[in-house]
Amino acid sequence: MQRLKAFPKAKLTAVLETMSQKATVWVPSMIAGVSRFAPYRPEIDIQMGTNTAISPKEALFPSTEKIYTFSAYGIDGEFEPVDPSVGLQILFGLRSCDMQGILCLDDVFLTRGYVDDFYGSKREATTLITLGCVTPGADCFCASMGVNPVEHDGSDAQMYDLGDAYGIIARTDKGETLVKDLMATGLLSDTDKSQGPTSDFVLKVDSEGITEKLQQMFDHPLWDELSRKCLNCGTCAYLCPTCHCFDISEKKRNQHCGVKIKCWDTCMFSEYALMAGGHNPRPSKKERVRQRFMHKLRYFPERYGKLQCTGCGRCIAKCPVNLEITDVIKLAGEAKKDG
Amino acid sequence: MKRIGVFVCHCGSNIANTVHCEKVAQVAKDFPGVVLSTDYKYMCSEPGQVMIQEAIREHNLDGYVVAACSPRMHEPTFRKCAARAGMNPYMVEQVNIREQCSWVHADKEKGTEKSIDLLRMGVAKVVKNEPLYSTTIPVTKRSLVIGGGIAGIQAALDIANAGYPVTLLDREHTIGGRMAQVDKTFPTLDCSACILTPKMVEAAQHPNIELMTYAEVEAVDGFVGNFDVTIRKKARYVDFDKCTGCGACTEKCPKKVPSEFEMELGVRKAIYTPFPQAVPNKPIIDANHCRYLLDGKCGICKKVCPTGAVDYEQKDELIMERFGAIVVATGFEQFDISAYEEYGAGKIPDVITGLHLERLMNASGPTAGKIKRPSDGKVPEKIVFVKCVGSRDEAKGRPYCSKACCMYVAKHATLLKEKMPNSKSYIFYMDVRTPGKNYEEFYARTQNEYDAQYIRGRVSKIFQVGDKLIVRGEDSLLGRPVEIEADLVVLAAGMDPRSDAKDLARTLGISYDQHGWFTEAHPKLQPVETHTAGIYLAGACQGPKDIPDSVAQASAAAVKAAGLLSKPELTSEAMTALCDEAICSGCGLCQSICPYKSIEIKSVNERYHGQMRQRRVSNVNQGLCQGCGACTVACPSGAMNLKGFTNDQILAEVDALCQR
Amino acid sequence: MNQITKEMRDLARELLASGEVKGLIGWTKGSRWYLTPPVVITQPEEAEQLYFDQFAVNNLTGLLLDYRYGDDKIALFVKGCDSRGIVRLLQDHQIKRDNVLVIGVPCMGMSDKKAVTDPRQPAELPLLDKCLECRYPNPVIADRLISGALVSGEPSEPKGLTASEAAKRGVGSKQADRFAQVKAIEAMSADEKYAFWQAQHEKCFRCYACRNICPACNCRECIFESDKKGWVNKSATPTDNAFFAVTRAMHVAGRCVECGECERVCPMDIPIMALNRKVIQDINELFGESDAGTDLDGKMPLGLFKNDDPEEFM
Amino acid sequence: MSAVDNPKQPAKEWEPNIVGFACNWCTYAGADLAGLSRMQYPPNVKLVRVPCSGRTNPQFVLRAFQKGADAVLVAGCHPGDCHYATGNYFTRRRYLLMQRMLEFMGIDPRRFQARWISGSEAPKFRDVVTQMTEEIKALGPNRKLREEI
Repeated sequence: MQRLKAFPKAKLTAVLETMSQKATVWVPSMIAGVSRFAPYRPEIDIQMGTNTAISPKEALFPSTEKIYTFSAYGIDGEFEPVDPSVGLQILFGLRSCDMQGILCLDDVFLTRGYVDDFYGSKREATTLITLGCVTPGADCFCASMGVNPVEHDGSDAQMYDLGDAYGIIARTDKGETLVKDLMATGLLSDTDKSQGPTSDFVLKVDSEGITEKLQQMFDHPLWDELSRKCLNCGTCAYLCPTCHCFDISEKKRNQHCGVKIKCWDTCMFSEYALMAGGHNPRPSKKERVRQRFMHKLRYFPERYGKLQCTGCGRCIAKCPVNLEITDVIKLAGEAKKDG
Repeated sequence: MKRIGVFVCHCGSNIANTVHCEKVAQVAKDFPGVVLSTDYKYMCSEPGQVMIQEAIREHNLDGYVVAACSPRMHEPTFRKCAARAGMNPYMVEQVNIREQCSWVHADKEKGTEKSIDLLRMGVAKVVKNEPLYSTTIPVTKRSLVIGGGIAGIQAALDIANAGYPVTLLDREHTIGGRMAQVDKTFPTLDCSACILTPKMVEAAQHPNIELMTYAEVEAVDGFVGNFDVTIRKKARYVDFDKCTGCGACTEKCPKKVPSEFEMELGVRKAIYTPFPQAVPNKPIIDANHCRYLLDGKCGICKKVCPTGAVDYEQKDELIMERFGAIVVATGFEQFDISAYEEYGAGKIPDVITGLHLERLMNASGPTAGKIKRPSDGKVPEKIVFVKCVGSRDEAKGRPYCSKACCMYVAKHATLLKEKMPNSKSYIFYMDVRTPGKNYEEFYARTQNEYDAQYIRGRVSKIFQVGDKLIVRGEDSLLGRPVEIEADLVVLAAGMDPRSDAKDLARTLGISYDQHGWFTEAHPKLQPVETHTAGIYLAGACQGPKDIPDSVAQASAAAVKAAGLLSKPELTSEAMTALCDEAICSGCGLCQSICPYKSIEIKSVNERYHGQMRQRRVSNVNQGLCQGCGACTVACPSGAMNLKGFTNDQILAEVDALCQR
Repeated sequence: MNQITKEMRDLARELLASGEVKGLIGWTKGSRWYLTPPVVITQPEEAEQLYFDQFAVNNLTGLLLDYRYGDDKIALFVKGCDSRGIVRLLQDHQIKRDNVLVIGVPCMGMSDKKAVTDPRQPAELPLLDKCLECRYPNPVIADRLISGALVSGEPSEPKGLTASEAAKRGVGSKQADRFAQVKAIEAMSADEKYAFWQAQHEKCFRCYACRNICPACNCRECIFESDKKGWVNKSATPTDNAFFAVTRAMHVAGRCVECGECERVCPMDIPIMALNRKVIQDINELFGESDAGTDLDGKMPLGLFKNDDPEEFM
Repeated sequence: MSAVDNPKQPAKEWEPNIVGFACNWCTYAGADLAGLSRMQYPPNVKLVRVPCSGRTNPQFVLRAFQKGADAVLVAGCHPGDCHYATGNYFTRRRYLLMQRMLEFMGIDPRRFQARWISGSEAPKFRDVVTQMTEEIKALGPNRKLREEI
């Protein structure tokens, strides 16, 4: 069993400096008043205390991404794909909930016979370093969703918060090379401390059997009551680490040339399910709100075997009308079958 | 993708001198949608147009762009050229590379480059053009004339003589209007009644004219060619079919009322005709003063009426009629002189207005033509006229000149001298305006032959001492104050718009200026039209004017109306606004912005996921819309679009111009 | 349980039981002490869920848009700032006057839940900026009033049951500098202004929460809904976001009722009200003081003109 | 391919590109009159013909800046002369606000101008175009609000 290495928290910038020689390091930081993951640069305002307000999926699945450029001068037109790969990058300070979120994205983009190389190339070039949580945020409930806040085995390296130092232990060979680089700089030293359990959660919910329960609740009146207050905005979807929907659009520079782009989309928007001819299978808020929670708690688990909500609490924190997924789970649990 | 042709014109050397036309045509070959791009010396010439038509047939073109002179010049030409070749005329765009490029940029390289940019803009727009069709609107071959004064009568006669039925409507119970109150007219000194009453009778008897007196316009809906006018026919309490106009009732009626027609210098009965030559010459009962209608007593007129025409039970009647055109000739009101306390107006009985004097001079007036002072009936020796009362006076809110007062004061001075040789008239004036034919000669005669003394200066105060009126003013030519002991003072009151002119304007949907005069479409080029298609103006309602101008405008308005009615149907502007009802949320932001009031909100029923529901949407009246596009910017959701200048066309043009 | 909540529940029960209204929109206690989100109830017994305190900040008028085509009558509670949203929707003809029953509520000023430090332990929190700068604490329109609320179409002092509490907490104390942020930005140089707005618009990821909560943004189909209309790109780049922000500010120009919800619900804390306030300040300066949504037959500044409007384009 | 629209060729020395929205009845006619009178002015302003200055949507101005215009001119009839009676009164109100909004966003006020130019004021059209071109030449290309592709 490898021994846990550690480095004093004061040395954090030094650690990040060494890492950023080889790759761009995404660190949780405060950018223009909003906490999000952003590429490291010396004067960046690092936020290691709580999880970020904006999920790290931006690093692997950016909100706007070019697919191919096209141009047509006269009759002959031509197009060139855009190389989606990015340089080596490190996602530093991921919490377990976001790591679990990335696993969900992996399922969607990498498994079941089609590999989305926009996501795949970035995922391949990324080293994931998770960090254990000491105190959960006001809206966190990852424990209730089967995620261990202290550590996550899916990452390349796991860090622990040891009070005045961070412990780090590699899990995969990507993690191995990283730890070796840090060892070379002499920043690391052995330690036998370990991170205690996370303190108590404010928000708890029993998500046991939620998928089976929802399988008989498609026409339950619960969805009517829940959806009435929803604004159908995209806040929850765009903050969520596991939401992966995107739309294909284009940006035309002029009549001759432009670029095809993929950009975030959400089932909450009315135009999302609008079909040719104007029919919309999800015309009102009820269908859209039901679709969102059914997908997260039933359709995704049925297809990939894991809940698509990792309990990060970001949607709870920013929802304008506090339509909380924990309430949905609680009410669905208590509801009688099909009303 | 549409198949587009590009034709670059040399315009002889006008363009070719400073633009490489071949190069421009060459570059245009690569623009998206262009299947043919050539240039030629004179595109607008016969061979040029034949070349276009052949290209249309040969290359099966959907639309084409001509890079030549200004579209303001030859757009109609190239549209007709397209139509002749079977192409919808609105699939053509013209790009201005002459007035706005070759003529103003000497540098041939830069000129060529700019022409390419402008042509790219033209192609970017034409690619998004859609075939447009002008719609047709039926025309109801009938005209309404509101206001039965000389202007209304003249307009009605002209339209009727053009063969179209006319309804001549007047609020009073007789036509004749303001002119009926006038005694003589300048500059010919014709007796006003003598030239007016024949016209009134002609109008009454004209087969095409339906007189509708003692009636008011309640509401006007619809639009050009199809105005639905709701008219309130006020209760007359006399059945005009039975009444023979014998006058027995008027004679016996005990109730005396100050006569509005006589400017309250004389009296009339409760059942009355305002003046002997009234048309229709049948009395009506004034409900506000008739003892029977007020408190159930009397009823003499019903008893004495030989034909039993009096009917106290009559009620107002609301009728709806459809008209193709409307001529508004509602005239003016005399300025209320009581605003001039410094002249004692309204307090001193012998300080009267021009119209009062007209009634005193009139043979059928209260004093049978003898000039008597309203206070004591004496014949005045010295008469003082004060001009510009209620005109050219910012302080009283009347900055404008009322145009006719100078002439009618000269007329009064002449007539007074004629009637009373030993009387003397003094006229205080700022300027004397004699703009008409023979006006200046008439004014000169007033001074020379009729001994009228014109004093240039303003009057500061008029007050009564004993039975004399002291008029204190100034003679600015001599530079000294003047005081005249007068027996009678006549204030040359100016013209005001009708007190309810603004309400009528709102009912009709036409605009008015800050005083209340109706606003013409263009002061110089469209004086008798309004911005609302199908509604025309005549006479003093559009602004102060004298009788000759009013009659001239009346005939002009008549021709406009007749011209409109002569068309089997109206073809509407093709490039009008159109509302996409699927997007429209019925917020009505567009409605308040439309200068032509051509947008109404209607409700549509639609099936939405199984249920029927009703929704408000905006609807543009294609007949009224002139295609200005203001509504498209007021509409946040982009539901309102302007055919021929749609949002995505203009966006495409902007993109093309910014291409770097 | 506070007086207002009690009166709310009684009135709601009575209205729903009598069938005068088919639904009622109010607030309910959320999952934590600092959350009082909206709730829509249809049965009299559901009135027990209603609750009102210093966290019932949501402007409920936007939710009326879901009932704009139905015929059943909906009741809703409005604070002073929310009530201007009702006038906005009525003037924009998006709700029928007799399909909505407006119940005015006195407001003690709403607290800023972003200032919560301990999610378990209730604590006194500072007022939201929009409440410190509030000029319309009393409803401008109401069919019913509870706990001493008073209708006032003019800027006024807080009235009703919570008047003293509101005054104590400083509701409307900063009215004077409601344009302070606008003035601060105007004072910057052109490049500083551009950098400031670029940083803000870089954050925006076009979730449209600001648009969906706004009572003035009541189009059936927004031009930002789809990119097929050619107006706008769906990409969330800084310039496209700036296009969205400026276009929305111009679309609600003269119609924004200054309820401040857009800025509150923005997940990225973009100062959206700075843009709206800039427009309001300019409209007041150029065309005369006017508060949108305070007078039912008030005119919209951009829907009319005066001959003597300021002239700068000669 | 003309040097202008194909990026593969090196761009020439920079020239300001100014998009103008001209109302068909007044400013466009004024521009034509300037042509008839053979006045000379720099070629940098290109006019988009619109039926009325009231048809110019502030979003077109934003679009022009987004697509790389260095300046935008909106020109129409003098208030009172509008062919459609009230079109330019609304233009005036809208663009008094839009002008301040653009400045608030950091755009140099000289890069957006609204002017009243009647059908007979050809010299005024020439002067406005000339003055605007010189000002923008001094200011240099506009990077602000420009779309990144």
